[in-house]
Amino acid sequence: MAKVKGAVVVDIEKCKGCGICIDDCPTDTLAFERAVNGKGYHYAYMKAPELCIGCSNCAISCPDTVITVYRVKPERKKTS
Amino acid sequence: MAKVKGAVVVDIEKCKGCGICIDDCPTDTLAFERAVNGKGYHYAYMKAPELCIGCSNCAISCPDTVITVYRVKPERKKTS
Amino acid sequence: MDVKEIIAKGDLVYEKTKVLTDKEMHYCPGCTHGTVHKAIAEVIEEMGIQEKTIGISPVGCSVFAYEYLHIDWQQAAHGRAPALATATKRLMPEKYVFTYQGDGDIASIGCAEAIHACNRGENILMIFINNGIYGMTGGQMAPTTLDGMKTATSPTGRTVEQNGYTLDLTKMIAPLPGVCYVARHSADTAAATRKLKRALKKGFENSMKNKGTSFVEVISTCNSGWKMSPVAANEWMRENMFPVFPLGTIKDE
Amino acid sequence: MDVKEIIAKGDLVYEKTKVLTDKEMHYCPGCTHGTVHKAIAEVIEEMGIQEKTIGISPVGCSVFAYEYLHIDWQQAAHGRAPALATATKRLMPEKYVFTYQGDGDIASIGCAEAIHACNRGENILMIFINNGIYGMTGGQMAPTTLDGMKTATSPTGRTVEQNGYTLDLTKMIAPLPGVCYVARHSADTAAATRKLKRALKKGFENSMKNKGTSFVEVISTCNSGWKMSPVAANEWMRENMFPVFPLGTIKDE
Amino acid sequence: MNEEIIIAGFGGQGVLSLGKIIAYSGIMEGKEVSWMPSYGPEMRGGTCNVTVIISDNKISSPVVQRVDTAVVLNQQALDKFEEEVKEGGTLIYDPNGITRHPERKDINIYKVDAARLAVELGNPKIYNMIIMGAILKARPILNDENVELGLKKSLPERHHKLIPLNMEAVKSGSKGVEQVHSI
Amino acid sequence: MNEEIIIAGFGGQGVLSLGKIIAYSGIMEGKEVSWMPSYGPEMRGGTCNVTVIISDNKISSPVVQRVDTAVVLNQQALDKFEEEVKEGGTLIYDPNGITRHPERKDINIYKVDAARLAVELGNPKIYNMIIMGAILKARPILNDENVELGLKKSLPERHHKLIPLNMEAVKSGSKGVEQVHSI
Amino acid sequence: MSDVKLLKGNEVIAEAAIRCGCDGYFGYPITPQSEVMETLMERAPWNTTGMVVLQAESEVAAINMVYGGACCGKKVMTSSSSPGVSLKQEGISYLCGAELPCLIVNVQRGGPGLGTIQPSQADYFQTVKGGGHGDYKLIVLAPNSVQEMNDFVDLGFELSFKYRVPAMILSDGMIGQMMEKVTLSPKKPRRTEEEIIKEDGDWATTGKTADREQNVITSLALKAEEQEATNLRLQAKYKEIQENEVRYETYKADDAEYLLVAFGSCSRICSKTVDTAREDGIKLGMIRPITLFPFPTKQIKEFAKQVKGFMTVEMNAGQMVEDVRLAVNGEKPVEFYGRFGGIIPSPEEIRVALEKQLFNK
Amino acid sequence: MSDVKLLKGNEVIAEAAIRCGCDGYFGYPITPQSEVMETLMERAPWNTTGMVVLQAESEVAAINMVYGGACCGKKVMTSSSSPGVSLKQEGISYLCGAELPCLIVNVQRGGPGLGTIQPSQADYFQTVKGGGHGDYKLIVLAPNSVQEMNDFVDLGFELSFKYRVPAMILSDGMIGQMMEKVTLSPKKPRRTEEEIIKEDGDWATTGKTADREQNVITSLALKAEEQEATNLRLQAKYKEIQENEVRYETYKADDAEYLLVAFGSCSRICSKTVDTAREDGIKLGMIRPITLFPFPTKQIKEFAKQVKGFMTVEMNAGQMVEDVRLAVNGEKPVEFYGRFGGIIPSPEEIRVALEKQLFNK
Ligand SMILES: Cc1ncc(C[n+]2csc(CCOP(=O)(O)OP(=O)(O)O)c2C)c(N)n1
Ligand SMILES: Cc1ncc(C[n+]2csc(CCOP(=O)(O)OP(=O)(O)O)c2C)c(N)n1
Ligand code: SF4
Ligand code: SF4
Ligand code: SF4
Ligand code: SF4
Ligand code: SF4
Ligand code: SF4
Ligand SMILES: [Mg+2]
Ligand SMILES: [Mg+2]
Repeated sequence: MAKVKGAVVVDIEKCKGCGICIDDCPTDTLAFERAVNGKGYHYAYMKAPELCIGCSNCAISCPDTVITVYRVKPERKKTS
Repeated sequence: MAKVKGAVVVDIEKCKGCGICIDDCPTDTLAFERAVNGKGYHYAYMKAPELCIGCSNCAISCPDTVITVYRVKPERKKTS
Repeated sequence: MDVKEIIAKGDLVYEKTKVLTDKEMHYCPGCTHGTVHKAIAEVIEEMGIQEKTIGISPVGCSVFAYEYLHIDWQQAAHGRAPALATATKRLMPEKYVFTYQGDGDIASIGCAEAIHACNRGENILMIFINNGIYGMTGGQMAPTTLDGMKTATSPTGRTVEQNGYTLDLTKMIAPLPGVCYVARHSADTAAATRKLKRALKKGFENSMKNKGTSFVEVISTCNSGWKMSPVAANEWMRENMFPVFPLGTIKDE
Repeated sequence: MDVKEIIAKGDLVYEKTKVLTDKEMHYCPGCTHGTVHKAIAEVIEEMGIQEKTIGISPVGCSVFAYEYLHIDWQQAAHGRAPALATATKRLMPEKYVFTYQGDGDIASIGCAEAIHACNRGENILMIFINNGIYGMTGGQMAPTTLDGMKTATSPTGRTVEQNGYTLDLTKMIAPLPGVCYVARHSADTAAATRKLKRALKKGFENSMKNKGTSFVEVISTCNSGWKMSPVAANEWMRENMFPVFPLGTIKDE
Repeated sequence: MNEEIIIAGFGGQGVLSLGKIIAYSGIMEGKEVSWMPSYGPEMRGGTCNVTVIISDNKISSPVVQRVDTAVVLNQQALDKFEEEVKEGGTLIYDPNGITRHPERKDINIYKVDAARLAVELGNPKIYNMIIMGAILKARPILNDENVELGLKKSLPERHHKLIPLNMEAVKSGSKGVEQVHSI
Repeated sequence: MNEEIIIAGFGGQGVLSLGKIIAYSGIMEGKEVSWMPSYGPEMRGGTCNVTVIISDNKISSPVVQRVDTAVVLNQQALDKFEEEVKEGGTLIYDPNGITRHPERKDINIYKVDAARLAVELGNPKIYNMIIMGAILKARPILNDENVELGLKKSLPERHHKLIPLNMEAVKSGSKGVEQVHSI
Repeated sequence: MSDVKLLKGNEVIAEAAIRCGCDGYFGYPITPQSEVMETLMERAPWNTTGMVVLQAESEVAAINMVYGGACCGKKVMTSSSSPGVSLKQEGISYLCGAELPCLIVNVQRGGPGLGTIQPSQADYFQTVKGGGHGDYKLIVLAPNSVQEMNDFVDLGFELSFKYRVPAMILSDGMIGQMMEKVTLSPKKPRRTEEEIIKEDGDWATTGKTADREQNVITSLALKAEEQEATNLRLQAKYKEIQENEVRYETYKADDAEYLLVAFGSCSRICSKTVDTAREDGIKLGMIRPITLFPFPTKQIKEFAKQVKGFMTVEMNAGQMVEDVRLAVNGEKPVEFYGRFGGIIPSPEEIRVALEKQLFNK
Repeated sequence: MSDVKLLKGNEVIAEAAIRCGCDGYFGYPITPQSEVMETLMERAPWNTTGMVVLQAESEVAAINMVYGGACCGKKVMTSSSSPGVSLKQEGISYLCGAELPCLIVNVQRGGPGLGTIQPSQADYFQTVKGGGHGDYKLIVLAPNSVQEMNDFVDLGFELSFKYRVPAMILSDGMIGQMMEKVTLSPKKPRRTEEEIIKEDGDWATTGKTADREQNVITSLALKAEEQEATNLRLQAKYKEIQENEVRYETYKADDAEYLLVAFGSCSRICSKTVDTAREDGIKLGMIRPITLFPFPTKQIKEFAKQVKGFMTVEMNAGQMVEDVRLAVNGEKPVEFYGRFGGIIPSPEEIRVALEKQLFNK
């Protein structure tokens, strides 16, 4: 079975750089960005986008709910 | 063994006629007096003094602690 | 040998302890408060701790406990006796400090203070007079009122739907690690009162051994509030309250 | 397929529920309050009860919960949320009523109100955020603070001698007959949060079935108060709090 | 007309409800009335009392220092309230259990052995209506019909069948009361 | 002399203790001082500020509407306090993370890249003493000895060994600060 | 005549609550007011009007239940007596801060502390000046008869909802315990949710329907500016209330040379003093503030032109007298006579005090 | 100079408590005064003086712990801020009724309700008139500097023990949170039981020894006569306090034509207004009541002869102004200027208010 592929969008300006999402991602997709956002936080970003499986863990565990998750299902992938 | 003999003194004016002592006497020594005291209560008295064994139950269970108990011990009785 | 002779010649085997004052108790005839006062007074006398005992009286019929027990007393606001006792014992650790509280006082308005004193393990003795009703204010429902029981604020009988469940505070606090000793007694008979005295004594002793909080509940009557004769109230209590609040030692550590 | 493509062409599988407002939460980075808010909001959305849900917020960091959850809210005095909820639910039985309280709020000052609401079996959901500290006021000790834990009012670590024992309120209320459902969860991972959501849902459902009080405790972090990074706080919680406050369903009747 | 009455006795003697019936009867006469109990912590068997005022005019205070009529039903009540009767006023008492009888010479004194009369009527519950009869005889300030109306008003519907018995008790009290001192 | 200073930045930047050191240094100069923090619910990373006043005279209010000197250490602080500097006053800022730089023309503006300097000195904890150095350069109201004394007073005994390092940081700040606008 | 009943003041509070469509009562027993809840429990209105009656675990819980009920736009109330009302102070301050309507009854007894259960008026300051924290006011109604115990329940709710300011009936053990003739109000149904919205606006927490924003009841404002805005709004309301809602009563005051000022129980005693003084040819009158806030300041000020002096009579150490002095502002002497701790002054002793403190001075 | 420290007002309360031999502190966290307990916990005086420090489960518990400790004749205290102090009102009334000495600190914040945590003076009425039930008074000290936060702890205890009336330090978030120079008091040891008896008499509940009768601390009197006796005793004490313990301060008042009246924080701001007005040749002065009860009524009355008018400046809607008006009794205008909800007025706006309300009128 083909692997699910996912992607997340972090609302950078709203991210507080707490790292909870990074910790909770099963695939180590995420990391802190070196740069800081307007609030001075090192926000989360997809360091290894290829690893994301779109499981939504990061989004669910993000206390500030600033992550949106997308996923391409295997069957869809086939068609594409 | 000779039976212990007892006697109680009820402070009549302080008795509230609740009947707890009467209920708790193991020998049915006590009863309510027909007459009332100054407060209007039928106070407790030794209706059957011969039955009293000086066990102090009445005195201990009296909520107002108005009973004093005396007892003659068997050996004493012998001497008398 | 007749009565007079026995009195004259016999041994005095029971008289009122000197720790009780000569004041006439204001309690209704047959009220359990009187018996428990006596039990406490006798324990204080037997332990020889009259000079070192501080009582904290509640708001409730026993608000006047200080009139009857000849020791130093603090009269607390409704429900707050455990707070007073906490400060008193901590500031004077060499003293025996006990609270004396009704069920309305300890289980309703003073629930938080009671639980927190127990949880802190204050080295005090808490005496809880559970007569299932608010005696002093004229017989209103208490948290400990039995289901179906009629009171001034449950005139057709307490219902779970409106008033919730009969609260067993003692069961609730017993598991707390701060509490070293929990016992439930009654004072309806001399035998029961003798047992109660042993429990109270243990409580006082624990408090000086810094073992934590000792908690003694006395299942009691309020014949006035229940609208029964004193003797009938005792019977009703044995029949109806003992099953809900079973007597015995619940914890002894 | 690269990220942009997935976003453009893929399915949206997770986005913020509309029951959460767009306001930026004032909570510290990584604070559990945010995650629990989300969980509640999602349950409300999934159950379709936004129009019928009334939240009661406490005094504590979550005093501003009303800024984030787009439902009607009452902001209670410190510790009194269960009293507000009692009246609200009894006056509007067709509504879903829940309280949201911190550990200082519910286990310290509001202990009596919490216990009595539970004992009456009010048909409400009580959510108890236990982060072992007073977050809002700057990290003072709570009744739930672990033994040895350093806080602003136990700077060298909480001691039993001075402060008594860590209070397990949930364990205390679970046996009450008025309480139908008691569960303890966390919100440190997505997995935990999913479980928490199921518990919250059950609580809401119970309240409409008039089964009594549902009580859901969330073992939480206060990384600010604990002076740790958010991730370290989660780890500390798992290592130190879970053993004292074990997760799981404690009662389900 | 302005009659200030105090009724005092044990809790169980129906003192408060007697006061209420008197007050209701006063209303039936078209008067202003007030009824003010002593209140305090519960104490069964303790003495309680009620002050009833019936007046042509608005009543200022429902409590008064001195009364026109005192109805005392036990020793404590007698000891306390004998003094509070105004000069020329009336004292009514039940001699049952009384060891020190009233001594004042400047008031009218009536005695009614209501406890005994109640036993005779076979119902201790109507004790207080016997007292009512005694009051009406000693101080005829209310007429009988209004008393019956007052009784009706103060009793719950389900007890209305007891009214005849009560009115009989009133009669018995009126008949049984005797004046032991008059000024 | 009457100098009103506000220092504002993130909680972790040592804003409050910097204020305290300045105030203590003022005391060492024999001045009256006051120190007033913004206070509120805990919010890590939130902006906090402290107002310090050093004066020859008794200080009436420890909070002021407008200040002589504003020291701003993040964007939020800059946005909020640039306006509050009195005409002719002084603004000192750390450009790190700043996207909108100060714009006023009627005040003296200084810039100190304290974050970088702290890294250079190998200790992020002395960040606030670098700022101290910048302040002393821009507004030489305190002399160095008194600052050292003030530092000593405000540090617990066990940290006194860190004083030389701190004073070095002060020097580095004084050296590193640059005036970007003068009136 | 058939509608006239003989009832205790406390009982009447309960009857009036049911009749005026009260939605909920939350209380805790305390003498001398326990009959309020007892009567409600006896009447069991939950079977008839649907009114909720609940014995709370404490006064603190009770006032916070009132807060919760008031948030829902419901007519909710509590009653207590002095020590119990002290415990409610935080809750009362919250109710005021959140601008919630409700009715609180204080059947005062003597204090301070546990004190005595006899009648007193010693909670005037607590009630009128603010026993809780912050700048707030209650609408305070002081009944002096059992009839007014009836009337002020409905009036209290009405004013409270009109201004969204809690109303307090400041009664005492005498009015609470005594029976008098009373004509009970006609029965009104409880309001439906729609009626509440129509009459009072859509501010209550009844569930955020799709057609409106969320409703939030709170008294919190972290920023001082916001809090000041709240305070200013409250003060403006209080001013409006002061202008529109003053209620008072005079007795033989038109030609009076001296004026007694008394509220509640004391005003009844004073009326007797007035009568006997008049019999002796003394031109004594009385003014009785019915609303203690808003206080009849203007009216008393007006009388200051006419009379030679005032004397307030209170069952306390002198509390309302301050408001009378503030009204009179030095224009005429304002004396005080009081009894304490549960003692009700007699008309005669008031007369003596008048002679000593006012007439012969 | 070596003894001068830079400390927060709240910290100083804690330091002063330890130094003056305080026996026990019982508190509950609340902003803006949590540093009091935090500092005590940091100092851990139980290891040095033996002082007990306990975080209570609530403000209600805390004040009742104070009650218990005070019963023992100990120097005990609590501190809180406005909402927390409201919760203490029943306890405070009990303390007064039982005539117990103790110290209560209120670091006020804006209300009503949860309000704001910014400084306020809106609890003047609650503190001075009586937030609890019954006729009672507290000895109220209003510090306007960190130094006075130190000084008034000892003074508060001293006065409180002297009269057996609870003392209150009425401070606010500004004084509590700010740091200033302070000279801490010299250290006094805690008193032994014998010293307590020697200094204060043998009334405390320390155990009924054979040589004395039982000691009972209560505020209960079922009979109205007994309660009245208690009230009369209290009133007599308050009179004595009013006569002997008034403390106030004037600033450039000797030749003043106008007088500002302000307490606590506001008095600091006003002193600046006085200075700038004087620069402009306006004869403005200030009187600062230091004790709010006893209030410097006589002194203000005296000034009424000298000045053209008064203005009180308060961080509330106008509370102390009533006591000033009662003192001035209409002789001169008494104006009020206030800010609310946590806003501290500026010297400039006070000047503007003076111009508008007083000078140009
Ligand atoms: C704050 C406060 N609330 C209520 C009361 C009235 N009150 C006096 S005693 C009491 C309850 C007494 O019941 P309980 O504690 O069971 O004692 P009992 O009289 O039954 O022994 C109440 C509610 C009060 N004095 N103070
Ligand atoms: C009556 C009262 N007492 C104290 C406070 C101060 N206070 C605000 S929040 C809080 C405790 C918060 O702790 P918790 O309930 O655990 O919530 P958290 O902030 O940790 O989520 C306290 C004591 C208050 N606002 N009101
Ligand atoms: S969706 Fe899952 S895999 Fe992708 S970043 Fe988030 S947690 Fe990691
Ligand atoms: S969990 Fe949320 S706030 Fe925290 S770092 Fe990740 S995206 Fe940012
Ligand atoms: S002493 Fe014992 S036997 Fe004698 S009367 Fe008392 S209970 Fe009965
Ligand atoms: S128990 Fe005591 S009070 Fe009761 S009847 Fe017996 S002697 Fe009398
Ligand atoms: S009312 Fe009840 S508890 Fe109180 S004295 Fe009477 S019987 Fe005892
Ligand atoms: S202080 Fe603690 S509980 Fe409060 S927002 Fe910060 S992390 Fe959360
Ligand atoms: Mg009871
Ligand atoms: Mg917490």
